[in-house]
Amino acid sequence: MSSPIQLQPDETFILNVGPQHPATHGVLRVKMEMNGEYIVDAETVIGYIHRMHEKMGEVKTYPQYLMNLSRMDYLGAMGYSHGHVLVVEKAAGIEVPERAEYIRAIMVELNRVASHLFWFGAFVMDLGGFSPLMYALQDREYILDMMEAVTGSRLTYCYFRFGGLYNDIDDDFISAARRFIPRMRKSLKKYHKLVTGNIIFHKRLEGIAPLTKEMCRKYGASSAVARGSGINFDVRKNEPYSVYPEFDFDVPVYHECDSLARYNVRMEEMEQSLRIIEQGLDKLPDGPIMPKKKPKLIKPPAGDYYQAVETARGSFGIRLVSDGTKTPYRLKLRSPTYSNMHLFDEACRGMMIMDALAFMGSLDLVIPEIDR
Amino acid sequence: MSLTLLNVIVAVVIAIAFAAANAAYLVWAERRGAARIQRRPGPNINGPFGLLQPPLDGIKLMAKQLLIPGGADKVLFIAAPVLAMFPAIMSFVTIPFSDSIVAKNMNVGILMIFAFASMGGMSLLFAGWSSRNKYAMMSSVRAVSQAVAYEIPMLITTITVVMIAGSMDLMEIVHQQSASILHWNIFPLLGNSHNILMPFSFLIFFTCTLAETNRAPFDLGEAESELVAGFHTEYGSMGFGLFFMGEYANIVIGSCMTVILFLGGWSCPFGLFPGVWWFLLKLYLLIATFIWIRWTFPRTTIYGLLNLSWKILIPLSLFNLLFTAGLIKVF
Amino acid sequence: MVAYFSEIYNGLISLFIGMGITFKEFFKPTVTVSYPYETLTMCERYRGHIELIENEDGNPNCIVCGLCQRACPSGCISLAGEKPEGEKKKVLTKYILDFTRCSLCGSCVESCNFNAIEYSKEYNLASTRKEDFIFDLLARLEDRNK
Amino acid sequence: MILEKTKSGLLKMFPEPEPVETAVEETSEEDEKKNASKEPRKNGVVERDYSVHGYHLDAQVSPEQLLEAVAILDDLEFFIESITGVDWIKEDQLEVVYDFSRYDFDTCRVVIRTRINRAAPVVPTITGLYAGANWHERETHEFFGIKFEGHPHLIPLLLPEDADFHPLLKDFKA
Repeated sequence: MSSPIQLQPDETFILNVGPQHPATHGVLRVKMEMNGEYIVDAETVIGYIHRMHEKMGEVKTYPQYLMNLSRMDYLGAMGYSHGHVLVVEKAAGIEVPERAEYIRAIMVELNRVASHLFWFGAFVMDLGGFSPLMYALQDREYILDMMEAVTGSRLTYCYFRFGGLYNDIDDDFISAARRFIPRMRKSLKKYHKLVTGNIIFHKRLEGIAPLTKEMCRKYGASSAVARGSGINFDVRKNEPYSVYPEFDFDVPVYHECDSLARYNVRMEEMEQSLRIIEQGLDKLPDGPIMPKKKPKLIKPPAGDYYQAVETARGSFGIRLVSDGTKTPYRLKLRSPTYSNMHLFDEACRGMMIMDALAFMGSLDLVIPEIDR
Repeated sequence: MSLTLLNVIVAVVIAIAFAAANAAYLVWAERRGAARIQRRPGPNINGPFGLLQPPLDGIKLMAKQLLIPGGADKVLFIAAPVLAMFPAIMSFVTIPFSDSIVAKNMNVGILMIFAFASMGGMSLLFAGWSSRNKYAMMSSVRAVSQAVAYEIPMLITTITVVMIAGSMDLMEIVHQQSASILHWNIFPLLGNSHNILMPFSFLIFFTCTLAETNRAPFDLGEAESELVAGFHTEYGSMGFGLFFMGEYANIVIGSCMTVILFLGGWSCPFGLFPGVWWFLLKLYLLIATFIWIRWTFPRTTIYGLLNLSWKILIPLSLFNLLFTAGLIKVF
Repeated sequence: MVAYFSEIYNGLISLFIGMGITFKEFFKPTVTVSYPYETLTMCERYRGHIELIENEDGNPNCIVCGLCQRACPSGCISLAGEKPEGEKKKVLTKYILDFTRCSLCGSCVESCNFNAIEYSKEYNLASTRKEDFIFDLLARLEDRNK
Repeated sequence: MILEKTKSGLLKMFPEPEPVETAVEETSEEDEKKNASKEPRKNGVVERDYSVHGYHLDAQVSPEQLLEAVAILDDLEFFIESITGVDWIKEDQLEVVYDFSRYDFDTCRVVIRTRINRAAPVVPTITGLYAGANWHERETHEFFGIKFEGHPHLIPLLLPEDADFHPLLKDFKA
């Protein structure tokens, strides 16, 4: 809904949404210039939990930095670790055994489902429905239990190693994952009935916050934000890495460009992730999980290396500039939500505050990941 | 004269006690119900089934200091929660729970209840304005526009029932429905009106009750994910407690009205036990539906809410009114 | 006109479907664990803070090589050892874990070649004082042996 | 192919015969070592081995040519991935690195670099072309002290608003 009202210069007031506000999911602050319920202008202020991960990367050795990546995004930590290990393996020329690659893909996809489940719950809670969050958390808990049994932690996994994995998965995990897939499919049906079909939900999201393709391109949006605007962009397909070319999955693309499209993309992504997990479990080869020969000290040759991966929140890029020593010379983390969030300022102009906050929910924000 | 006055005072005291007890235990029921829907246990530590939770919460709220934000309008700030509670209690006075249990039956009972219900919006406006908080202000503006928008279809639907009954006396309305279950106003065929649209009027009235009492999915005044806590953002201690009680008391009033107007009041389908129990049973079933709805649906938008009222409920209820008037004229 | 009414009709149906789902959930058993009254056992690979492993004599396995100290990204391990007269190996005299800075990454356990440290299963860690999280692992080992 | 198109577009910016490597660069360890020890690279366009470096085109331009280069990418519908800096303290230079990529399946990652003196780190802003560069430039500004000329709102983004230090410079001591 755009504002049809012509404003006088002194008719607005500043509404400070955040840093502590129920809709911002963390310490994010948006200074909104409001005219009644309409937003005239907005300025996002970030950096409240900035931890300077990039500087830490310059002072820590490669293995010591492993655990930092999972601290970036507490909901989809595996995807970020994946990007990190891939870029270092690429730079240092470390071979990864096939089994390890498959397990990585399974873990990343499980984590993606967990992350999207939490997003789904939190998003519906933003819109005022509380129960779906609880149902989503029940399913997510199942994934976390499963992953905890393998990795030893529930959120900030430090599971991937250069060349392989920290430890192998066992039969318990495989059978639990196999049980999980039909269970999750059933739950998804329930969510569609309870939430997607709901008329109130539809009315709140349909046509809200249209993002054009051009705008996505100018801001470098990725993930469901781009795919909801009709851009068929998924790093797993566009620049296949790891074992993703082995899997048969679709990239959901919606052309409506509104918040409902973004919602639909993520809901469908969960189904696609389940497909990947299923295939991964079927194809899982035997073998070692760490390469036979692996350099004791990782010293990638000088040069710069870039690796993009598709995390739960979008295209995460990591640029490694090495000078041949045991610490990186420069490590740039390109976080997807940073670009997605940047859209908000421009896109929310003229919206009502309810719609703007629903739009913010559809961006799937994880603040530590923006602030790094 | 003095006897009547005494009657009214006793009635008011009972009403306050009833409202407070209801508010306290409806909170408990809501928390337990929500928990069951979400597959949690809910409050279950204090007392059997957590039944001591509401009084303990009450003690906690009363023991807290009432903070008044700097720059707030003190008089209005303190008046607002009282105003939220007061009309609800006054409305109880005229509600007949059974043939004999009524504090003061009036032949314009409906009018009085609606007059008091309109005051609810004022308390929200006071609270939002006096808090000196932008969120509270926005919330109160929303709440008032909502109250205005939903009073209209609610009144039109009520007029439909009044036309059928030919009286504004709540007792009289119930008496006309008491012949059998099929004479309840919600059922079209045998009822007093033969009006096939009556189930829809019931739905309209029920929706309006939800909106008038600021309940989900129409809780735009509170809208915790957008406006923090809406009009009571700045309230703590018993100020907040009174708003809370007022909200639940309003729910009870709204449900009482629905029961009386559409569900035959205390008239009993089978006559197993006295009428008042039937009344309470119907009342609490309706309130359970309120809770059930709240924990199922997301919130509407403010324009969605106003569209629903002005584009759907008001035309439909107006049509219903004309239709009913026509039927009464014909038969 | 038809669209108007069909929208109302479909909307109402969707609302009733949603209510049906929550109604069904209402009668399902609860899934939560009421924590202080019942607890779950931690899984085998659970990564708590580290503890020293003892050998058969009750002495720590640690030979004070200092690999864990160097592997730690946050520098939260400090250890010291001395070589008693006439012994070949160093003996651990101090092993302090500053848990306030530990991020439970497990680098120390992985770097250890002598099976000297392991993860504990402790998760009930809460205190109002910072000093409570500076663990003297050697003292903890002795406490366990008591 | 978009790769050739982009490359020829970018090459047009260097009219005089620059030492442009046309073949895909062979990267062996010695080569890299040589590169590292060599003088800073001259401006020009280099095609990189995607499987080694993760990007296809590497263009180093002077700050004056930056807007032109970015405009070429904008015309070809690239999206902006990120902007960052690298502090080459030994060469007394700062490098600003712009990453671009594409939404379609014609994958082509382009890196544009520009080198500036550490003493006077000023480059033109590209916010006029890519609105999304706004935050990236602010971030680079606060981390490296690089000034983006013409930027509409160059205040610290992630650091506190009164931060006057640049933590990613190599001579920064906390």
